[in-house]
Amino acid sequence: MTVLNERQQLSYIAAQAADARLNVELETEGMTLNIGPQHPATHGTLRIIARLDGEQVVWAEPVAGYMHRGYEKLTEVRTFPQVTALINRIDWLGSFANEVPFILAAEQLMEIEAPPRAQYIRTILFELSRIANVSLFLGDLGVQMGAITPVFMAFRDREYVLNLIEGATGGRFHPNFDRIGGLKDDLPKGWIAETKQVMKKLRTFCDEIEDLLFGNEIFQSRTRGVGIIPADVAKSYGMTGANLRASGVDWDLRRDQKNAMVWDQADFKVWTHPDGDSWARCWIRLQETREATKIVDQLIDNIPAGPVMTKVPRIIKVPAGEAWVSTENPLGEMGYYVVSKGDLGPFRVKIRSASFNNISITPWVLKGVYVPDIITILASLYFILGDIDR
Amino acid sequence: MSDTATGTDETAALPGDGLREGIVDRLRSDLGEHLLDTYLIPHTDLWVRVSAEAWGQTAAALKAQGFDHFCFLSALDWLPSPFGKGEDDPDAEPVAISTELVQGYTGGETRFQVFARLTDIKRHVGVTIKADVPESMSVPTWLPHFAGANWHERETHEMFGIGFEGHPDLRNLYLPGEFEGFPLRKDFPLLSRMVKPWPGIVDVEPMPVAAQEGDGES
Amino acid sequence: MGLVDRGRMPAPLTKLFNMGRSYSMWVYQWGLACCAIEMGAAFGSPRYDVMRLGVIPLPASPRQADLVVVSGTVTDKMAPAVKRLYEQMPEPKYVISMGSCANCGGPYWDSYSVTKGVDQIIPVDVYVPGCPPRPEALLEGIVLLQQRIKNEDMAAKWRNEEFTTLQKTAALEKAKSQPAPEPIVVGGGPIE
Amino acid sequence: MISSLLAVEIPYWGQSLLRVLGGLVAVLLPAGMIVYVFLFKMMSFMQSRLGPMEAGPYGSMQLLAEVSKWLQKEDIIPENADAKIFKIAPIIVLASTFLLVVVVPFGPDAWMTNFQAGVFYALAIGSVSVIGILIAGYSSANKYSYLGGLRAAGQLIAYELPMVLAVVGVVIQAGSMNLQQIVVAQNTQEIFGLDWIGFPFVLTQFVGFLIFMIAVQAELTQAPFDMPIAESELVSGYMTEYSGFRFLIFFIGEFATAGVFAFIASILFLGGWGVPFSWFGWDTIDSVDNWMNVVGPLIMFSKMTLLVGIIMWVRFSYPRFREDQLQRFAWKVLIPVSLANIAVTAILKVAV
Repeated sequence: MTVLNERQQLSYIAAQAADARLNVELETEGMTLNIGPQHPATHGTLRIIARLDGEQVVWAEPVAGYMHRGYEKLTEVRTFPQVTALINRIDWLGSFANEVPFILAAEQLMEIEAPPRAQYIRTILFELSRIANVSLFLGDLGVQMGAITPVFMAFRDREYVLNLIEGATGGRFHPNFDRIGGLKDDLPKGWIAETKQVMKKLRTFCDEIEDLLFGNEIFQSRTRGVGIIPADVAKSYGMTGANLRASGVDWDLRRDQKNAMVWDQADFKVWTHPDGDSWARCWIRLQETREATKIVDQLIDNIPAGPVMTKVPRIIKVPAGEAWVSTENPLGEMGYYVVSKGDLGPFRVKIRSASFNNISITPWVLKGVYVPDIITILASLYFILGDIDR
Repeated sequence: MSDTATGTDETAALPGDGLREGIVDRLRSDLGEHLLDTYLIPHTDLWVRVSAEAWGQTAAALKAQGFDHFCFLSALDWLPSPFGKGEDDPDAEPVAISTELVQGYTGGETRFQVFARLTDIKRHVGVTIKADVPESMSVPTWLPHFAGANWHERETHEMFGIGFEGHPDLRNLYLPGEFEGFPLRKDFPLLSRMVKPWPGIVDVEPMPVAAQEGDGES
Repeated sequence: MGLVDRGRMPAPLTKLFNMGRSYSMWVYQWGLACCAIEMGAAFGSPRYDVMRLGVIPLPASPRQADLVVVSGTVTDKMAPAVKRLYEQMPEPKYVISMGSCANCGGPYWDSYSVTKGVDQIIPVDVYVPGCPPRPEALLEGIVLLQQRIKNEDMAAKWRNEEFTTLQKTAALEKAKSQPAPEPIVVGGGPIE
Repeated sequence: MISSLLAVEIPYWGQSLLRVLGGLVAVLLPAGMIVYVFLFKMMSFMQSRLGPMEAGPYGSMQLLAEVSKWLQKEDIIPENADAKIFKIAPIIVLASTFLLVVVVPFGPDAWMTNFQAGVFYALAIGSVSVIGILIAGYSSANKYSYLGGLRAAGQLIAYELPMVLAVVGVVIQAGSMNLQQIVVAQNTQEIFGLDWIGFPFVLTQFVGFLIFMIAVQAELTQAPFDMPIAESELVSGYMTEYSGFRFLIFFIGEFATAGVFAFIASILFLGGWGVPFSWFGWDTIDSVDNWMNVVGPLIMFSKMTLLVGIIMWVRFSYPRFREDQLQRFAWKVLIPVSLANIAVTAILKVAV
């Protein structure tokens, strides 16, 4: 496989931009194409207005807000336990992962910590929700490029993970399982053995996808060298997660940040890729799914015994203060800035969602690409509308 | 496969407080008296408050220090909500709500504060920067320093009505064009809660009477 | 207009045509939020496989759709687009509202930007409750809709009347065709 | 030519009627079969699903339900559309399919017309559907349709050329442009001394066969060449605004054309309706027994099913190219290779 070096990347980008400029100067009559709000490709309700010259994009602008549900305002009128039920629905594919940073922030303000068993189970469920999230992305990639079959494989194998989450939490989609100070419940019997089997299945699924989709020449030619984002631009736009690591920045909050989770007990690799193109972003996510299955396998054998809940008062009042906690969610860094004034509910919650920053780069990266590349670039950036609009 | 993979198992050394104090010291030497206040929780986090004029300058100074990853930018409204939660029994006596402004960490003087967070990826440390929003309801934009501030400033403008000098394009990001008001201000009422009192904790509702066998069509 | 849109047809033929429509429903997936994924599981997952029922999730354009599944939160900004999509679909068209948000606003009942119920904008045939509903629930909604279509009186639909079942129309016809019974007058005639 | 069909004298009008009916069957039967067997069932099995099961046993009545449904739908013509052209476009597409099947022989006497320049005619008529697609895209007053129509035009023109060039090899080998003669040529000669397999041109013209099938894939706008109707990019391209029975016509046309092109491919490369004549001691077309008029169509049908199966298999497994990659593939790979194929064939034909 070829890896683009930095100079190649920059010259490619310069050429793209020059093309786009040239076409404006030549003044051919352009066309404005409105993609969305509902379009088969935008998995959700993102709208993109693109000014075209032939099939080339002169400029493009995403219009968000079709899924804006006002989370930040609604959290202000809910109590702390009620907020978790709501924020499950921000990134609806990896729901459990949404709860964790908020709970951690509340725990940080209350100066308590969940017992070790709860921390292990939290981390396992967190990684399971990452698998549930990213496996759908891997299948969906094919659909965006016209291959309809991979998505069925993704849905098939994702069901196993959803079954696990349902078995442990009772909720297939939105578990609302985290409590301030621990977890709602312990794991059911037989769950651990089943999890190991499912992780094996998921690794097979990753191999299949790598074989069938990533090994496909058409897929490679559609993604390689398309939508290159250099590292400094990615950082300046605040991109996180696999999108940032695909640009060669080695930054993973699971490894680089200390909080009350047990990722440091597992041995995993943080993958980066120097290219920064669509291919790199997809490939990183594939590897991350594999790593997540490995993390689950390692942690599940070492779950310590003990309670899953510390002592917390029946009516939770969080002391006044401010806390910022973020974790490495499936889509990238998701953080909650919680301001409490000692009431039953938070005074203000700023939700920093990953997709919002990741997708704000689109006007920059879509300049000069072809119409079909809009779809592949958007697919590889991987956003979820609830995560953009909140 | 020549795709490189870095990363090791060793957890990077946790930043001690010497690191955060060093950041504050350097920022103080860059900004001088514009650095108004700092707040530090050991081994956890760092807050600084700067004056509104130095808002843009702070971004440049921190970026020069290595804080080149833009995390978020938003605003805080310190006014206690005049409506409470809006779900109370309408017949009950209205509870007197204090309108005193109590700012959080690093203090402040005004009702609105903008705050943002930057991360230093190399040193694994983040900093939250706050600034009071003056009467003119406008602070300098961060766009020249961080391209990602674009959407965040648009969002803040839409939600709080805070302007950003130098931002070319403060259109609404989320709400439809005819929307009035700034939803995240504390004095923006949630009308659904105003008109519908919360029923309190209800017991399980009785099942509907199974008397609808009559309409046997379909 | 379609080939059979005006006038009346004999009931058996209507039934046959209804059956055709109920077994061939091309569905436009109006995926909005969380429910879109469960809808995707119902349509795209081998475990649920809605194509068994004759619901074909192929069309990408509303012009070719018979059924739209509105799944997820409808916001005020989105509402005009929902309305417009419904208008773009050719008659006869059906709507399934999936999930609490589309039914009534769900957990966002107090939000400033959410439309509380898609039925404020477009007529809904089947409501599927849940947050989000399991794919099985959506399948049941589709089966119920198929039953509804099988019993639909299309003539009434083309006359822009509200939903009428074949049985109801038949009952009305019967009531019309039977002459009012003669009043019985005591002693007025021979009693058999 | 031969007025006897199944050894029964049929008057001229009866033959004409039979041929019209035969043409209808030859277009609609494969279309229905392809939709049910491949689009519904094979796709579902590939995706570990079942496909339609409720309408009739194993969903076998699904097609009837589909057709009756489409006929009941409202026929929308967009306000800004060029209504006359909008209405006529699907008919052009389907008509080109019917015109195409006219030259296809299904047996020694079971042909609709026996052209001397049949290959030439087939390739010419095969590109008429582009006009239908182009005007459908133009007249819909929809930007997606417009882009789809333009893409279709560019793509179909680009792939018409390798298709023609691939067929030239066959024509050189058979020494005739008459499709019936091409069938006879494949079944009377022999290859490698194995007289029991006849001489299907796929053995000597394998490169041509590959190029022809790739070009057919592109002509039919199936993945990986389905840019004109790319669902995830252009919604459904030129078909976006069509509803009701007009969409049904497009839908039938899409799959009927697949069937007819598979018929032509099976004639050009797989020996068509014939069996090697030496099996039954025939030596010319006139000596072929009459029962071949019944068995021939069945053989054709099975070969068509095989080829369409390959087309659909590729369709359901591959992602699609980008527009510029597709053009590059046609002009830089397929056309040079097919030209080289012609040169080699011609040299060998003269030399051997």
